[in-house]
Amino acid sequence: MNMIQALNSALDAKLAQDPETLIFGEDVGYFGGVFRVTDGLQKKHGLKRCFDAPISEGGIIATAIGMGAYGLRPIPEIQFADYILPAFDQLVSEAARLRYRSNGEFWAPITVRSPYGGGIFGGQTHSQSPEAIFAHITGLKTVIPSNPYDAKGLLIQAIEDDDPVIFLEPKRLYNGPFDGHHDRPVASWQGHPAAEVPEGLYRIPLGEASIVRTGEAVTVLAYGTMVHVALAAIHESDVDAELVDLRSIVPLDIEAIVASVRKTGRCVIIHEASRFGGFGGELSALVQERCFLHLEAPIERVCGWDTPYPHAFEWDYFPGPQRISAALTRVLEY
Amino acid sequence: MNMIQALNSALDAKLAQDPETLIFGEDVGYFGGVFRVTDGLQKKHGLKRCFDAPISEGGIIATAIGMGAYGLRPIPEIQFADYILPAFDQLVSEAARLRYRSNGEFWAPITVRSPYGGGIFGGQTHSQSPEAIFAHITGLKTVIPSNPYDAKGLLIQAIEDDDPVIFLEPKRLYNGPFDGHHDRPVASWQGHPAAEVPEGLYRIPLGEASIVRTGEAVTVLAYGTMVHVALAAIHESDVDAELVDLRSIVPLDIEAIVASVRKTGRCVIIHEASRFGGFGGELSALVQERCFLHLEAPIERVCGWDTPYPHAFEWDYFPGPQRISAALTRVLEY
Amino acid sequence: MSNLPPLSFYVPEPAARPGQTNLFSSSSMPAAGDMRRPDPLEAEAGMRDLPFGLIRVLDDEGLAAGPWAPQLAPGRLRDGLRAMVLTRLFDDRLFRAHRQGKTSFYMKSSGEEAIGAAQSMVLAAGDMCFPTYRVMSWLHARNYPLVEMVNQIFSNEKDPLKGRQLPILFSARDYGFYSLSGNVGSRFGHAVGWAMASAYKGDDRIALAYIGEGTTAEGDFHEALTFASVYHAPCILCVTNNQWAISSYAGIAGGDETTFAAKAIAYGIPGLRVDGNDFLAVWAATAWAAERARANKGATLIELYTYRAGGHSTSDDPTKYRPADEAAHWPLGDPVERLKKHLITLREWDEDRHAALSVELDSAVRTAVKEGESVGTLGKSKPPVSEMFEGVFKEPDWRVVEQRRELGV
Amino acid sequence: MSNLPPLSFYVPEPAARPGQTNLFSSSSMPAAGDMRRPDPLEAEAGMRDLPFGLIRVLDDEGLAAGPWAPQLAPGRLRDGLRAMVLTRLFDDRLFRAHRQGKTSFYMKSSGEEAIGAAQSMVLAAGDMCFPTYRVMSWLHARNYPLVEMVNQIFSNEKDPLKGRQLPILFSARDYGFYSLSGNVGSRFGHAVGWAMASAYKGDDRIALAYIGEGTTAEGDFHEALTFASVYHAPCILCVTNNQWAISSYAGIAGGDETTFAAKAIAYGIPGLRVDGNDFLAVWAATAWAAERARANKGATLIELYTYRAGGHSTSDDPTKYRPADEAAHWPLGDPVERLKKHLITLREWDEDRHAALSVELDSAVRTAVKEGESVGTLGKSKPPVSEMFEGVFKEPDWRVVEQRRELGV
Ligand SMILES: Cc1ncc(C[n+]2csc(CCOP(=O)(O)OP(=O)(O)O)c2C)c(N)n1
Ligand SMILES: Cc1ncc(C[n+]2csc(CCOP(=O)(O)OP(=O)(O)O)c2C)c(N)n1
Ligand SMILES: [Mg+2]
Ligand SMILES: [Mg+2]
Repeated sequence: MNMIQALNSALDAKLAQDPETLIFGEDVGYFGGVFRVTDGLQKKHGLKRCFDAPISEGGIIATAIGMGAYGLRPIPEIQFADYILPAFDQLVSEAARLRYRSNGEFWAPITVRSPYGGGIFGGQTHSQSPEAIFAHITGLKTVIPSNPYDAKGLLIQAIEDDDPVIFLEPKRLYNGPFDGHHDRPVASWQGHPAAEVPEGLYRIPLGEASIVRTGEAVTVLAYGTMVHVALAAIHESDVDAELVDLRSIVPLDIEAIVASVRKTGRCVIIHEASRFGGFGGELSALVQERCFLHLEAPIERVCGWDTPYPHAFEWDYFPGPQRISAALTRVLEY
Repeated sequence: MNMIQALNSALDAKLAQDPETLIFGEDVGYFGGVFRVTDGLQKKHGLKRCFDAPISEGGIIATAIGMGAYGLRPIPEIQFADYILPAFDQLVSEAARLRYRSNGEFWAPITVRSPYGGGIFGGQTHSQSPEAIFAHITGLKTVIPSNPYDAKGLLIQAIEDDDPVIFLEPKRLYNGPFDGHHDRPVASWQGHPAAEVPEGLYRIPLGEASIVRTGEAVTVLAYGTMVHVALAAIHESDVDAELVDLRSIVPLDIEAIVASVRKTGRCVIIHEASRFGGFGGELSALVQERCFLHLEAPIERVCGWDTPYPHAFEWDYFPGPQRISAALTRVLEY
Repeated sequence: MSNLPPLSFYVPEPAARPGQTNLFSSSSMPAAGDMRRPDPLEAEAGMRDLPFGLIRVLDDEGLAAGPWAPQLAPGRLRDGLRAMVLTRLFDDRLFRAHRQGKTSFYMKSSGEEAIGAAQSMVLAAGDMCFPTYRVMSWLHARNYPLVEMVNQIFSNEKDPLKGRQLPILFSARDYGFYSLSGNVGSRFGHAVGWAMASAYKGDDRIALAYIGEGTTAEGDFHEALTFASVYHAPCILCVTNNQWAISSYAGIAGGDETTFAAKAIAYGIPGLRVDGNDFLAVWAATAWAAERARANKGATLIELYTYRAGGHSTSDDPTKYRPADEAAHWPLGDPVERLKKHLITLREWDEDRHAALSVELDSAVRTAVKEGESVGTLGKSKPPVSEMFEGVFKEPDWRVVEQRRELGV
Repeated sequence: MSNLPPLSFYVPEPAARPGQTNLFSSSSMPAAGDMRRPDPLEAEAGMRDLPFGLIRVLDDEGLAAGPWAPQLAPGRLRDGLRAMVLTRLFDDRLFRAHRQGKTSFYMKSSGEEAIGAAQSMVLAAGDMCFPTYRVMSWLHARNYPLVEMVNQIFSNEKDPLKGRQLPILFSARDYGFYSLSGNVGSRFGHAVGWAMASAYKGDDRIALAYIGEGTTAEGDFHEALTFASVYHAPCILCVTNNQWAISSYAGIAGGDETTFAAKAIAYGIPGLRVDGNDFLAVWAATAWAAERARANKGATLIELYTYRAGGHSTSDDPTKYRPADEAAHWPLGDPVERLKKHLITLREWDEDRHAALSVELDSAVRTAVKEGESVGTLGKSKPPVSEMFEGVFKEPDWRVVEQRRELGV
């Protein structure tokens, strides 16, 4: 399965198994979503289990919270992560805080799915990576899969989680593992081990990173699309790097991170979002705090530049294999 | 002048000098604002220069952007920084991006004033410190004064700046410099050197930190209320710390930070906001990247805990002098 | 075009400021009993006059008039009166407790007690109210334990919300009272989602939500109404138009341009404009909307036309921005007095019984406050500090575990 | 209560899906000329019928009927026709350019060309339009240079927006065309602020903003209307109801419950519902609202009732979710054909001149595309990469200076 099919399969399995789950969002119903992730679900499970919502991200999240407080497990979709912002107050002031402030009388077990990230020539408002602003919000979990197998297992787990989860789908990975070489032929998931996705329900716990590649020379922290780009860079620069796919940034697998950096003594952090104030800062600070005496070189961050996402300069902005390789080299030669 | 008077004086001077400036926000008109910062301005400058707005933070910022595009310099107030969130999309997708995307045809020279921070028993939604989520947004400037003199000079500069500025006012400092000892008598600005505020216009450039205290042993980075708390902790722990008041976090005075840490070899970062994903992570990462070989101890962060702002536990949550002193000691004894 | 005068900028202003007198002349006040009462199952298209009227039942003589008169047993009326009197006494005492430093904050419902009381009684136990901070009479009508409320307001060790929330920002699930928060407006859409969920499950529970007239300007208001309209959500959406939003009069939210009830027309749902100081009118309109909602006819918007007789909160001094005697000129009177008069007119009540009730309730409030004080007041007692770290997530993650350890609690 | 049937969950559905036929029977279609035309300076309270009608001028015979007929000189009509034909030809060619990989994205205005064209002509040079991506006819009516548009769409070296923005998300200040962005709805309030600024300055400029019917569900819509209403902002707020929002029919935004024009009633401003495929009706309604705005009577909401004849964008295939022949059944015809017929009926136009016009405009488009191609198409040419780092702030800060250096541009 490609990632779209894996996500669809997760949703299908949950709708079948749990009558309290339901999906709504812009164009997710009859049409099946602009990226087809909900394709066929309305037809199979009925109009009331998967339906279109008004163009009102705030309203979508607000009603989802109310449904969650009633006892349902809504799975709203926000069409592009760039369009989560009109719902930001609902997510922060309400979803994230409801359990705490009501001392557990009410909570919002919602899973907000949203495609994010660049590499599709979508221009500024179809390409952004907003994970950092969610990571800072106490009470929100943020999950970012990097392959079909994880996507399904993490999505099922997120839906079953009793806290609000932002589930960011790297849209550039929907149809194939993208290694950052935008000028090469498009890869497909076909034949990729992580494209072996079982039917039915299975779960991957939130907060467990996955070691994509073990190595001794340097630890690379990445998530989403950048896992594949980092892997390409590691191969190309022929560095014995350990690649850690965080899979969820809240909860964060701090143990895996610390263990790896203590072993390698070096760390490179990669994300698509612009650098300043991005989640890489938190990762860098944590690593520095917990691995200070093990560090043999400065922790580097390879990220989008501190500009808005620029349409024509997508590939100049994108932290591609070349920039990652350069950072790996710098860190190793330090 | 106390900080309220200094801010009022800045607004008064700008309204008098520049007919393109105008103020609006919830309760800022006849009443003069819930913290009295706009007191008397409507009476003096007229109904149309300082007026009440609907309770609609999104609408306030949207109309301010439109006015800015027309050629005015609006100075909207958001009553509490906790209530900026409904306007977050307007700030991020519109104010911050208008100049870039239109190649300079339109821009939004707005200054969004808002009281922020805790220490007033305001509970969760009157106490938060949201600066980190603004710092990550390319195209927004974020200014945070720590005393009356700076507040006035920075506010005038922010208003005159041609880019959108988030101007966060530490509400706990409005009436006096608060050193974090909440159980001691309330201090007043009276007699404080920074309370000597000239009448009329003067400016402090954005992006220039202020060295509140020079020292050799450790660099302390702080802003807003925490400048005073840090100073108290430094005195009490009798450490020869250099205290840097950032004053604006975007633009950030990276030179001052790097120069200080290279000198001291140690760094403690302090903010009220919860730690994870907070602006301290960015500061830590920058210092580590640029001062790696100078660092003799891990950079520490002393921040609010990773919980929502808790009403009854305000002082347990607050990164007070004791926690800061402990961090200073740890860093020095490392 | 060029021979027109230039554009001029308009900023609305209230009828009167301190030192002036507001005679409320601009509000046209239909007489009690004058409004027609369509069948609650009728289509909205036939009701577009309702938002421009004012549903009133109690007339100046204390009699119930017209088709909206709800025909309540006197016992119910006395229950309502009791809830309203209790609310007022509780408010007064806790307001004073703030002056004495026993709490960080308080907000009164003065003048608006009929609203929560009547609606709490009309709705069923399984229904859910999505409150504002100004409908505590909802809880008083359902006999929420006073001492629990006091403990929350004092943020003491027995605070049912464990010290995590500002005073009076309650949550009381078992009393059909959804979790409040400091942000105004942001729960309005939760009510709609909750109601959709009830319909989705094929249950029979409906939701009722409140929003202040000032807060109708938030996008949340519109989004909630849009969803309610599109999905025929079984809910009652109430705007408490108490004329003021802190220092901003209703005109700053558009109240000079049309009625708040008229906003219903934008969504094709009925809009009722109701005398909010008239317990019977509030009751009747709510029952009408509830009947409609339960019959799968969807949402109703109710504007409750009232007056905030006190300050906005303990942080506010209303004489700074409105005439000190404005409440006295409010043409719709005091809700407690009006219901009391009605009961007396019906010969179901008298001054002696009223005085006795007040004494009884005041002593209940005193007892509760004493009990709360014995646990402790703000800063003198609080829940264990470990509670600060609980409930961020269902299960704590390593961050709060570590931080709790660091703080040593 | 317990003897009522349980609640049931309602989700609206369109009249027809692929394989079915939509005869648009539910839309009652008043005849051209039937609607009354109140004086534009009248109070809103007297106009609450207008949002439920439909202002139409051109009848089936191509004649202009009724009080709204704007009495335009034939030359103006021909200008309008030209802009509409140009828009359609340009759209067709650039849509094909996308299929050929010359651009990343394109969106057509098919069926909606009358809207931007007429309104662009009614408004003055100093006014400002706050567009959606579907009113490019505004620019064509003002003779925006085609080649600049092509360069922007190809994101090439001469792109006037320097490659920073998605194709067709233009900005053209000198043509009264505010900066577009991918987010729908978020500029609606800018128009209101811009208009308030004009009034504040005592200027005579007014603003006109567009929003899709689907996007009226956003909080931005309500917030903009609230501010427009409260401050009497001199602006015209237009809902282009083209029946679809990508795959969601207008009912998902509340269109089955009432008209979009009726939302005006919530704010006490006039709401006009207008045949958006009728150049003359759009013209007349816009002129009416502009007169009102310039006379300091504030804002008007106009629903432009039309049909999105093509797909949503180059990423969309509408046959997946609506009948392939739905456009053919649209009862209000094609705006180009209708204006053409009117001119022919007036004997101010004929088929030969029309054919010649098409040839002329098509060749102008071809030339512009060729010129754009000679600069370069997507990926083959782009502005200097240094442009990526410009314009974040007015003056670059150290971050972009350093990063530009790091990238070596
Ligand atoms: C989102 C948000 N914005 C602003 C505030 C500050 N605030 C608290 S109450 C209030 C006035 C509310 O007025 P209204 O809606 O009329 O309710 P009332 O107090 O009159 O019942 C304001 C502006 C807030 N709490 N939340
Ligand atoms: C805030 C936001 N949410 C969602 C989208 C995705 N989106 C782009 S166009 C569109 C449909 C808009 O429909 P409508 O408002 O009717 O305008 P139309 O395309 O029909 O002119 C959607 C949902 C977006 N661009 N912005
Ligand atoms: Mg009010
Ligand atoms: Mg549409």
